[in-house]
Amino acid sequence: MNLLSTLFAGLAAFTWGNALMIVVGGVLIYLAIVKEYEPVLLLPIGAGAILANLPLSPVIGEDGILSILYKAGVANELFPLLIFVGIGAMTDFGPLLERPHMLLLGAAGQFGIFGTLFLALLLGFDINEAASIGIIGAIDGPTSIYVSNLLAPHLLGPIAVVAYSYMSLVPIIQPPIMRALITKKERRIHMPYSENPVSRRTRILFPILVTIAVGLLVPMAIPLIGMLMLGNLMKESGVVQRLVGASENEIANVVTLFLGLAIGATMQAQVFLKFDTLLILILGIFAFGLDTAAGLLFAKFLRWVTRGPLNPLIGAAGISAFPMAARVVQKVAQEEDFENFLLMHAMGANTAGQIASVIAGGVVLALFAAK
Amino acid sequence: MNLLSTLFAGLAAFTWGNALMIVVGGVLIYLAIVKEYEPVLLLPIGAGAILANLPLSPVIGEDGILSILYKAGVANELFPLLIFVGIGAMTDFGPLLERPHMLLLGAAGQFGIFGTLFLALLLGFDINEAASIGIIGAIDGPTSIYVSNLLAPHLLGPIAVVAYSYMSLVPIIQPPIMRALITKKERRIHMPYSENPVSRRTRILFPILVTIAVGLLVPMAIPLIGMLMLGNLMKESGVVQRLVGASENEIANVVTLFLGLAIGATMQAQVFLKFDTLLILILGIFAFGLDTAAGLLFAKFLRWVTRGPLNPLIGAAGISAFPMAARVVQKVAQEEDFENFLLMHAMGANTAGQIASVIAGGVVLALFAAK
Amino acid sequence: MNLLSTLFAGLAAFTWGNALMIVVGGVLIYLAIVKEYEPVLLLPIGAGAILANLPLSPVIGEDGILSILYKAGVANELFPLLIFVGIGAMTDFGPLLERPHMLLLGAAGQFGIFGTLFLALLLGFDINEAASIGIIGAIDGPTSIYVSNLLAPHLLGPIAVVAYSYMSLVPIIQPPIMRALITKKERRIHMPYSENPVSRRTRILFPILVTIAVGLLVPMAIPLIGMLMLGNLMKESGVVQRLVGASENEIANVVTLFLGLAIGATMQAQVFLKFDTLLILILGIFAFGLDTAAGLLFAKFLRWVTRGPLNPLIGAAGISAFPMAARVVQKVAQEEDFENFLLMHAMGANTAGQIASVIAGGVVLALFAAK
Amino acid sequence: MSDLQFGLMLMLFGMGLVFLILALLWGVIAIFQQIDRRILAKEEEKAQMAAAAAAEPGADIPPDLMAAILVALDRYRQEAKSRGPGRRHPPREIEPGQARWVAVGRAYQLRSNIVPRRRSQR
Amino acid sequence: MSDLQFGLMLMLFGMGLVFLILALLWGVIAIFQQIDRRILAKEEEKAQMAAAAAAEPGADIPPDLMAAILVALDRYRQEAKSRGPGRRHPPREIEPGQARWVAVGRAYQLRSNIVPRRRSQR
Amino acid sequence: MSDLQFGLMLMLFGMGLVFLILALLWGVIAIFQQIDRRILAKEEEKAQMAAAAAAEPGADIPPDLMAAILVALDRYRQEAKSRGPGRRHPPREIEPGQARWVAVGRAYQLRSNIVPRRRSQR
Ligand code: NA
Ligand code: NA
Ligand code: NA
Repeated sequence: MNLLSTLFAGLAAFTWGNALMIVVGGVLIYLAIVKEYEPVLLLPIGAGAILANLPLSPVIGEDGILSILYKAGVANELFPLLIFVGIGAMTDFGPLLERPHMLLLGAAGQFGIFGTLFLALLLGFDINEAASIGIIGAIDGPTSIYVSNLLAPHLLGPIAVVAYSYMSLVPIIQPPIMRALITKKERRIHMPYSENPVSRRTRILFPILVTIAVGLLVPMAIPLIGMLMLGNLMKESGVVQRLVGASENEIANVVTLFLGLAIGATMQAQVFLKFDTLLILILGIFAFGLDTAAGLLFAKFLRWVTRGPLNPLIGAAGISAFPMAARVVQKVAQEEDFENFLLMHAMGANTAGQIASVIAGGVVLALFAAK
Repeated sequence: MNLLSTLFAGLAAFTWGNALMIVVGGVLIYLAIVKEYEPVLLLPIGAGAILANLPLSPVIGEDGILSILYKAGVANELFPLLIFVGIGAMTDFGPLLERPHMLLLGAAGQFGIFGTLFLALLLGFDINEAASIGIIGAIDGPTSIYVSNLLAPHLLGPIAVVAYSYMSLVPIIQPPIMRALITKKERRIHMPYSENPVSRRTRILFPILVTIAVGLLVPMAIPLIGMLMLGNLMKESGVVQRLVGASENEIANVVTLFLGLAIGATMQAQVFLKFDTLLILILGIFAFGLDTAAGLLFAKFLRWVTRGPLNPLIGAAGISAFPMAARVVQKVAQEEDFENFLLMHAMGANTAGQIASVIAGGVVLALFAAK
Repeated sequence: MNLLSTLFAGLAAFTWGNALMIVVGGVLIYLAIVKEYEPVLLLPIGAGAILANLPLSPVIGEDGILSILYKAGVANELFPLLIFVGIGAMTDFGPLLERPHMLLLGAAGQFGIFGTLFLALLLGFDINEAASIGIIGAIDGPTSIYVSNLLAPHLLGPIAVVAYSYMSLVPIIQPPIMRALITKKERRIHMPYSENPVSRRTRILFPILVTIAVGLLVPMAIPLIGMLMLGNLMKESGVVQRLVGASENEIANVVTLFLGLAIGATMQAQVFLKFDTLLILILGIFAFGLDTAAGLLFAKFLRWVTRGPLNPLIGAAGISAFPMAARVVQKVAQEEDFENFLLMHAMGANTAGQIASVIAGGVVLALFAAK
Repeated sequence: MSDLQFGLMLMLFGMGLVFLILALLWGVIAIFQQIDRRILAKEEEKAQMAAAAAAEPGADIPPDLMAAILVALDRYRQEAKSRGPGRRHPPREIEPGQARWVAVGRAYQLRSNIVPRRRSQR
Repeated sequence: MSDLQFGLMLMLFGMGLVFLILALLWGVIAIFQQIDRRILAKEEEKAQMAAAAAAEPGADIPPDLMAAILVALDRYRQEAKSRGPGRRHPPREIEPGQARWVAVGRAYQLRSNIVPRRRSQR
Repeated sequence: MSDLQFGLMLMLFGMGLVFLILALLWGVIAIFQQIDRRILAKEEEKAQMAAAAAAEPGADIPPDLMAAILVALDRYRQEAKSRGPGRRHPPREIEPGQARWVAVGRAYQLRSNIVPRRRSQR
């Protein structure tokens, strides 16, 4: 009977690819719930992947809810930028303002972006794809989504998934590299700590001047750095608590849910199940490792140059991945000497990494625009 | 003078129909405020109706605020689906998971949909309209809005109003039917209650598997069931409290306000003031009654089949209308025997009814697609 | 090298105008943070101005975030109307309902709109521009934005900035005018105060009837007055606390942030840096002064007519600018007689001014439509 | 019509309309006030009658207690009087922001009318 | 196919499908319940064995303390029994709204089953 | 330009630009730090002068109280010293999330520098 066959068209249209992607969605949800890997993003991504891979699913049709969310905030970059306002409102640049030379460690921690980009090129990805894969090395979700969506939107799904999954793996990925590259003796170095006074004026002027300086040099970075610093300005101003609250909570939560679902919806079997995705998974790990190694080696170099009491471990915090990376630095330092506390220096490097990641994202886009 | 006549064009354009609809809006607001019938929806609907029926009202023009809200979330079904995420996040399927056979009572409680559909056909509505009117029998606001907006958007106004108004009337509509169909002796039946262990694993897997199972069988139900179950998954996961909070509060409240206003705006005199609207009012009551009767009779039948201690009153909770219907069951049971507590069983049937309503909505859409 | 020149195209494209506008943005942020002048709006406006004036800024490009926000809520008037719902939910019309004759003072306090309009015409602005500038005299942010965006959207930036900045200057602008126009003896008049009973029924019916009455007479005012009164109705109903909370907090905060950023983005150098902007700055002060003077003189006239105990100072509260204007009245009265308390009367006149401002906005639009 | 002419007309008509509409609203509210007062008057009458009815069986109250009650009542009445006439509607919930001003204002205002009156009594 | 025919078919197929799908879900949940029970049984077994192992070194407890513990344990067991069989999963967080109903229901329900049983014991 | 060439250039230019911009920001912040320090130094000078001026009239304090104040002051100074030099800006509000880490870090860090120093003193 014709009716029945149309009725169960769903079962008929079900492919092995869909089944596999539903399993992948389930794995993401498992990682979110059981392993607690960035659950606020991986759970919606997993759910989106399942909903998008059910056969004939209306959620990804013309007027499907996930398509609406995608158009409303992913295609036009609105959602990652709004999340940046919230991140800025939650970030305390105090430790960085006390030790601004940490900014250099943040710069070093972005090498993974460019190294991975080059490796991806060698592996046969075209230049746009390679840059998008490289940007996983920003180790910053919204930046990865922002840049890859502009350069290679068809890779958005795997890149976002890799970016957020690996970010939770920082405590597993970094320590071996740290132990391999930094000697025991170096790991035991104590760093004197004295709080430098940072006035409210400086805290307020910092986000404004960073926006202007970066904006003048790299216009392509204005949306990213501008929104991050807008959030921070609102927080430090102390006069717009209502807006800060809205950015941190209402906007951040709602947008995170919508963003996760919309990204999950890009993981449709016919797009996701490619050899490229596997390569991206591998290149993602590579990017994280290269970032860490570059940060550590540059910190070693800085120590050699300055001859001051600088524990090279804090270089690992320059990758961004706030605040996981800073905690990993503290943990590895304490393994050698329980009374060694590097957390504040690591925090400085960590927020430097965040700013550097955003700038690096803008630089990549600018170089492409100048191509 | 030409200026004055243009100026008071509003008064000139005022019709008796507008006046009547403003009175209807006032009645809805009265029901919301004084009778407290689903105020969070009836108050905005009433307000929307008044604003849309003021002559020459710009709120329903091309770029009018109510038109914007309608396009933003009603025309594309976004709002009812977002509300479903919140409902899912607030629903506890525990009582149902403890007694899964209650699902059958939920199925029986949907008979009103199909019975009313048939009656509406006999009364001369075309098949799309009839199905939209029938879906009032889902006794679930977002499902009614979702389905009727797809099949017969011109009836959205009266259907949504009827669905939400009658939902508050469940404590008045159900008891007479319950007393008429269930004997005193039956109403006195005690049901043994022992909590079955429901593991966290089951609670988490339940929404995922329901989505996949229903999605494979009835693709048209994916948006409805998927969003409901997404909300429930987030709640049961326990790791994304921020998203659960956003779904239950921020999203649910804002969307409810916008949805109510936009639906109210569909109640324009020239569309609403028809004989059909009166018929829908009557058919709505009929749908509620038929649902209740079918639930009760099926519970009687189940008792006869199982010969176990099953109080047929709980069949009335299968209609959904959570949690009013379950409370009505408990109240009617206590009239006969103050020490008879059926609430947990009724809760199981009640959440079963909610799932069944959504599935029934999807089935109706699927059968139409297969037509 | 071509790459470098493209790379630093930003620096090359930087103009003196941009630099000046960035300074203007900085001044707005300074006023917001240090002077605390309406910070929730001036800070985002300032930030938006800076972001929009960085050379080649992508935030104001086709798909730039500030363009998206502008299209999403400024171009279609959505944001100011949503803010009105929140304002309505926060307004207590009790003092006005106790003394409804205060409404006349609210009417008088709108004279600045029309006087400024006429002056702007004389200064060479076209009629649409003149009306938009006049509407600064509504001394009500959303109304100014709503009307000027419909009549002369190219002036939205300066008008919004002037409206919000001067509103914080009410305590500086008004007292000299009050002292000049009202004699010492008059300023010492005590006004007897007895609370008149206002029933809940009246409080609930008031917003509904105002909407209907104003809507019938001035259809163009329906969106403004309708949203204001919707918020008030929800508040007074007492049954939809969730929606009231969402209007006052979630919606108001998020929309305020977005509105501020989007308005700031209209302040691009080539549009803003004109002689007209300077004129608008001056005309804005004039509008505020004329409003105050008209309110005071009308209050004097009322006292002469009624021969009752009416302190003409309360006329200054009729301009709206809630609740600053009412506080200014109280302060100036206490300068003469510490035991003179006019606050409740001033509050009545103040909320009357708010309603009158909205009505005046609608009247201006209606007269334009009837042109 | 020239811009200036239209502007002049805007001014006259506009201001006139604004006054007209607000005067109309005044009328509407005034009607409501009347209705409110009548309903309240009736309710009060009922309340007084009920109080009177309830007062009668007070005959069998011991004189000590009666005295205490009378003193308390007197104190209450004085307080109520000092609160000014007409305060009847229940205190409303306080919202953040302007409602605080309304509350403060109400308190100030009442003081403002009491203080001078007391003075004149001395 | 006429509208009426299609309507009739909608009714039959629709109701049938709804029942079918819900029956299927019932089956799925039932399987889960079985798995849950088996896992719980195993966990309980382990817990009992652990308890037994832990109980052995209790020999050196002074008799007074032992007596007190035994009384407490007995009281606990009675209480546990009166709570009905199978209550094992931890109390879940309470959400506003319906969850309150679920909680109230659970409490009522348990009472409902205890009261008659006790009666019949008398 | 081939993809590989462009990639290589991206790497060199990109990394260079990132370093350049961040070095520039370092410079900007360093300037701010200098300004902050000068202003703070001036403020402190003023505070000390004010304190000195305020200290003079302390001559008429009874000796018992004086002793108590001196002990308290001494204790405070020791505490202040152990807190490390330069702590001057007021404690800032704590946000959820990372700010907690910053606070914990600050506490740890200070301990870290105190403990070894004390040791070397012994
Ligand atoms: Na990074
Ligand atoms: Na139902
Ligand atoms: Na005004």
